[in-house]
Amino acid sequence: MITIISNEILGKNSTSSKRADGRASDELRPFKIEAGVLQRADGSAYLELGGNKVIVAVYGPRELHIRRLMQPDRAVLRCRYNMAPFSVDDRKRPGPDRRSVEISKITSEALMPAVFLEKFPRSTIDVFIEVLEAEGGTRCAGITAASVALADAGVPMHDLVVACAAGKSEGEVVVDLSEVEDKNGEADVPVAIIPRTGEITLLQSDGNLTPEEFEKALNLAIDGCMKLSEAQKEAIIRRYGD
Amino acid sequence: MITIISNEILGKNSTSSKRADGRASDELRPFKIEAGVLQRADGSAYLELGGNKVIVAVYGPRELHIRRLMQPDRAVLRCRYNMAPFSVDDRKRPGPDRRSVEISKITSEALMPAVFLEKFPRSTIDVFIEVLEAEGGTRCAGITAASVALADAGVPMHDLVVACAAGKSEGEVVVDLSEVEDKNGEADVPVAIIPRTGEITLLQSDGNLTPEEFEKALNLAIDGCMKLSEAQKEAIIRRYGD
Amino acid sequence: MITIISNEILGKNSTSSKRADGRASDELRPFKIEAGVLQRADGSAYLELGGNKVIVAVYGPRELHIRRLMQPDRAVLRCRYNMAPFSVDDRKRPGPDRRSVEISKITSEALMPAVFLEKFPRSTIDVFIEVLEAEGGTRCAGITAASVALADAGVPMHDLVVACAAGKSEGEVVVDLSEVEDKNGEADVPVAIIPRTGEITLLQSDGNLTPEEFEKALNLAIDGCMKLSEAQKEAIIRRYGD
Amino acid sequence: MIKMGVTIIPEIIRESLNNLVKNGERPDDRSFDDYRDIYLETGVISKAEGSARIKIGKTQIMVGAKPQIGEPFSDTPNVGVLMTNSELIPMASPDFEPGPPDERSVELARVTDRCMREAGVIDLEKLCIIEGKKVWMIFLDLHIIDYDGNLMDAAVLGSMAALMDTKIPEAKVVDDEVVIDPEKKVPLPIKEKALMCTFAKIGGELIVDPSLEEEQVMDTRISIGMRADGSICAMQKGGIHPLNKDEILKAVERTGEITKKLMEHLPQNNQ
Amino acid sequence: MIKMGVTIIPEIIRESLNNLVKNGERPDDRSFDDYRDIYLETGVISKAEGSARIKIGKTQIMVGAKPQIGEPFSDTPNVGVLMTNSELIPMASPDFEPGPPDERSVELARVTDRCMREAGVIDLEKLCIIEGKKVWMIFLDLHIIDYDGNLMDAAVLGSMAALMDTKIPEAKVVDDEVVIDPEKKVPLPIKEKALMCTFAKIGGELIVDPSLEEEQVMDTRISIGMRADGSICAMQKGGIHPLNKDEILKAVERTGEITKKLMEHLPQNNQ
Amino acid sequence: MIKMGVTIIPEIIRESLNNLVKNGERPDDRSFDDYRDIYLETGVISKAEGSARIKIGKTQIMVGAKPQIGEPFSDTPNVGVLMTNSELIPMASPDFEPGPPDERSVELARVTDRCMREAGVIDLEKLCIIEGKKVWMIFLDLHIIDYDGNLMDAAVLGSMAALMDTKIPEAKVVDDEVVIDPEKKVPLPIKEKALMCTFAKIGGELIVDPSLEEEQVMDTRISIGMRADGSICAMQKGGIHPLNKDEILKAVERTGEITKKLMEHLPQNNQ
Repeated sequence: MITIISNEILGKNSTSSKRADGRASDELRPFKIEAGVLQRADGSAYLELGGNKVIVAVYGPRELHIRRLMQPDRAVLRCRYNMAPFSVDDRKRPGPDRRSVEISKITSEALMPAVFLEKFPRSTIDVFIEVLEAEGGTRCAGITAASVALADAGVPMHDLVVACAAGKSEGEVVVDLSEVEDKNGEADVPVAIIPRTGEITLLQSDGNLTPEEFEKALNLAIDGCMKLSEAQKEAIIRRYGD
Repeated sequence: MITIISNEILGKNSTSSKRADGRASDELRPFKIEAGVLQRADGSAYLELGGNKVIVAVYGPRELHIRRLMQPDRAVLRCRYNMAPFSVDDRKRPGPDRRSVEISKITSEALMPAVFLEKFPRSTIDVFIEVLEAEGGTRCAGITAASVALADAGVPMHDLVVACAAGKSEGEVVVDLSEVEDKNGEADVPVAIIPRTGEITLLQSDGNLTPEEFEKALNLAIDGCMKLSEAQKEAIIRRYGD
Repeated sequence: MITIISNEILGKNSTSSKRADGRASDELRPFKIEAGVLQRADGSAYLELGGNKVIVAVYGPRELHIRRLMQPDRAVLRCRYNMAPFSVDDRKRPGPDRRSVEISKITSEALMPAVFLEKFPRSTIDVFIEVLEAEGGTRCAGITAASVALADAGVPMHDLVVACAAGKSEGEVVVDLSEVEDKNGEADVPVAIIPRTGEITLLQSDGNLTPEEFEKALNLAIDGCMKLSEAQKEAIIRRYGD
Repeated sequence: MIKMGVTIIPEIIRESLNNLVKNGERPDDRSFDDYRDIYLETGVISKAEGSARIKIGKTQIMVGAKPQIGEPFSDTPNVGVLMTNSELIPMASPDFEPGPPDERSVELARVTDRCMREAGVIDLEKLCIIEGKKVWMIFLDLHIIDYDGNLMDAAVLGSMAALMDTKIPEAKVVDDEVVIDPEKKVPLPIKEKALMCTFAKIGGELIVDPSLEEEQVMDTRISIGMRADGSICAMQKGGIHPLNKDEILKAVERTGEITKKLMEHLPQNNQ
Repeated sequence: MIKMGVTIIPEIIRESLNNLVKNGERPDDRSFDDYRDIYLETGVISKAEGSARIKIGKTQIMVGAKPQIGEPFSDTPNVGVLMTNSELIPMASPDFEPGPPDERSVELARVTDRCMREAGVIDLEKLCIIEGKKVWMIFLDLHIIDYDGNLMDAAVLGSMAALMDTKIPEAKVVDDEVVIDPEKKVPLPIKEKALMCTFAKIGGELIVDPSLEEEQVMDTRISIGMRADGSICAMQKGGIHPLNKDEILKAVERTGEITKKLMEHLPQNNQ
Repeated sequence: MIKMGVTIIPEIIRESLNNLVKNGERPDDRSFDDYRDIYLETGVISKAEGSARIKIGKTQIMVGAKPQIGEPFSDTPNVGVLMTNSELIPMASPDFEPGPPDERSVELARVTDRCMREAGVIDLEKLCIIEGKKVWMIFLDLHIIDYDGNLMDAAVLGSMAALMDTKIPEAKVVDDEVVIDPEKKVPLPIKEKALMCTFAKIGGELIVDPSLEEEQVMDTRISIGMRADGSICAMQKGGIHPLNKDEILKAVERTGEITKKLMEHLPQNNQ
């Protein structure tokens, strides 16, 4: 038997906020986005959001070797979301698990509406998302970074899809749950949008919310998306100029 | 350590029979067969035999995509025998195991002699056998149901292959061993035949039998096959008329 | 808990040598090589070296079915090094592991320089090395036997690659470490050469050696290779005459 | 869905279905909020501690629940475990292939699992036998045997019914050892009821319970899990077209009404 | 067999072999009840606690037995375990491919295993060390290195010999712990002897010990496992053609005679 | 390397690079014994008990070390365990594919592991908690994110730095149970330092730290692991062309000088 002396509760409530790290209910964790961080990939991006560190590589549009996946009238967009073994507290065994299979699926569905896939029939665009460090909200971080990497690769898009979650923690609906908030939280609602139209390309809800709370969470997540959207554009501008 | 309080012995011997469930030595468990139970499959059948519940779907003849399996002068007939995780006392892990691989092989060998495979070169006929509940004798139940599903799919055949086991339990040679009889039994002899010719297309023997006992078991199994053969035909007639 | 009473140390030092089995520092274990030991394979060889028993089959040059591996201007040479489950003290689970994957790779790299691969474009030469019993030095034994099997298959070669290890055990640099010497040893240096030119086609070093010790080990291993090279030629002559 | 397998839908069918729905109709004459016929039977597999056969139209799933004693997760030492697995077996559709679960199968199992778990359907704390050491694990297996669209709702309805049907053996602790009495069975402690309602977007409209025919031409899909008290316990958007916020909020509203009716198909009491 | 791999047999060869057998002859001049030359050697692998090299004609198998301490199955707490595994390694035939065991390999291992187990070859109760907790598991590994037909009989003959050759370390129980003394070895408790006899049907006749050449044209195959006392302990039909009852019963009769002779190849005593 | 994936190098490039090197030059103007720019940062992943980001030129690897309590190997009951794993993730190169580690990845991990282990970098005996029962296992994961040649040297340099950065929780034994205090962390006991130096043979010359461009035309490769005291702790030849003895011995000699400089990139002290 191995006993682990439990840590003290991480972070303390500030007086002005119920949140463990003192953020306001509509406040994102600190973030930064950088485009063009890898050499071999056709496009790449790096994103930090709170303790999350995510790197994305894009290859393509390139030839698709698996005939059975090929689409005669458009490119396929394949995503692989993967966590590094050292990205979490207990080492993650390498290779895909059920969680990463699901996230890979919904990530590619979230990105596809924004990409002009019909320009590249019979080809593939591959998006590789590596979570180097995970602290709650990695699927949204991956989508946000992936859009920047797609732009960096020169893939033609209507707009940069951006993602952010909101949820309920300690009874309050708040944006961008941290790992601590998520673990003890009552609900989590990851959302991805096309900022120009406000259309939603990814939506999940995990936990219990009244319809009113859900609407509030959805609005907070969309607001969060808009803030991150600015940072995406700045990252592109920093790399390529205005 | 987990201790399980053992169940009382299931069933009691009747005065007229040594068998746990009171059957005569040449008596089958109650059974019913139904054709055409699924919508998507080209053909299907459902069979209950004692506590066994087996469902079979047939797809084909259809195009075979795996070139290396293709036969230039005939169809291949592929079987997949599979047990649902909840079909047995201790949950079965999903996916094929060595037992199901062997049963799939001998099942396809048992069915093939009756099918006009040469009518469909380069194609495949796929037989999917799902054991929803297992109570001894599922491989025979699967074969018997598979023939009905093949007929329901309109696959041309010489005859409907039918299968039944006999074995030795409590020192007596009897037909159609139940799970309890099989577990404590001395031998089990699954047999499949082409009723019209009496030819044997599947034969195994597991356990110890003198040659005389084996012959008796073989005869009992063939008799059992003939009874089930009637029920197969009735199932087809109920579905399609005489 | 299972306690295993430990064996007495295997073998006793002779007075004339520090080595457990009394060999001189440049002395190989007893060995024998035989060509043409299997019927189905195009070429085969059997080698014993101390307690090692290795059998090798060669198939090819033959058609390569995996298009992605095909080379337009030469044959590929694929090796599969495999240990039989009963070849080691604790039963080895069947199938490749990381060790056998690495050894298969370096074995094929060790053999390739000697083979006229360019004579057989788009084809494959397959070398299957089975370790029936392992007692230290199986990768070298496999390479030495593989060359004989390649010759037995009539594959045209510049020369027969031959392999032998040297290492450091009980502070002394010695050739051809036995299992006991290897387990308690300080270093192991497997080497494969093309005898005619002395060129080195496989080289690894595992353990700590000063550069001087390494040079000594390299020389001892090359000397060992030359001795085994004679036995390779004799095996071919025994089979095919001079 | 991304992988549609071998089935390719001609553009003409897509168009005609779109127009049909734009005119307020559906291929099988249902209204937008109507489910197909639902058939639900529990206790169908004697060897399973809980089971259900669910049909929604021609879609058919066998659900089995089996308890097993195992170790709790280290971060929840006094809580039992629900494990949901689904198999899109090749029996159910020409597009399903043998092999390990693909992404559709994984998504189905995980969404069903979240819907049950987050709703608090099972009182998992009551499944703890020895804190930190032994808990009941409930394996819920979804065996898809006929696929004619809307697996999500069928999976959740069948799972809910199978769990309500489940009886587990009594487990006592004697001298720090677990003693199981298979003769004495107690119902699984059911705390909440939750179901799922799926909408497909076709011709600009959201229609409930899409058949396979409708799924094949739909732009996108949204599945909403709801508890008997009207709270949202799960949601999953699928498909490669976007939805706007109003569509989502309206779907949530409609789900409230639809779920109430859907609940009537469940057995009245967990016995 | 179903998967014949890449080898395709021209019709003319099939016909000529059929005619040969109809005339009472075989390609290598054997009579219908004759085995090819049998070579059997035990103790060939020092690291294996039991081993055998078996050749029937040009077919060659290495068999190794290794004991390991493990837990008994929960329904047989006082009984040891026999685990049989076979590998049709690509060394043995151009038709065998690397990778996990295919259906032929699985069938070979399972039939061999049943033949040994149902015959009661090993007194498995003597392999119990602590009831319900620790028993000896005997791993029997069949390494097929040269394939020229009739693997079944070679596998069973080699397995029987390897088990008779096996010595396992003495295991004592001291203070509820298992103590193994690798210096003291005792022979595996052998209770019965059983072998297998395989017939191929060609040209309407059943011929024993088919070579690869004969297997490639045979209609069907029947393998019969028999104990020294003449009882049938295993049977397996293979191939896609039927057999009739008389053929089977005659094969059983012939197996009685043939097995007696085959038994002579086994070592006289389990030492 | 054997599997070059999709990249095919035209003969003309091969020739021109060969000639360049024969004239004492390299494509990026380095001398034969020069590394590309090295960037090394430790402590980059807060969740990993030790981590490093290493760049050699454009090649980039993230290395993470994570401790875990496990059982020792039965033949070394009082010694901790180092487990090295590498993933050539498809992010790093168009030639890398998803899936289980291929032979290149396995070789990289195993050579790195041997270099660390044989050099005695970690004092593994200090990682024993309860002899024969509980030891620390250190999982070293190499995550290759950008591949521009010479993974071996980058992997070893990054691993050495990550291990020097690693702090593991204090593990005490109270009443035969292991008690871990995650608040108290102690540095991993580092005993030795070792690095690796790789040469590619091009145009008859051995050049250090080959870039991808150079690797693609090289005849062969030799990697030499060396401790701070100048002893050789690992060596691995790769590629399908031979080397002669003098080339190898000269490479060993050059490695002595080069490794000294390379060591300067490591953090001064293991804190």
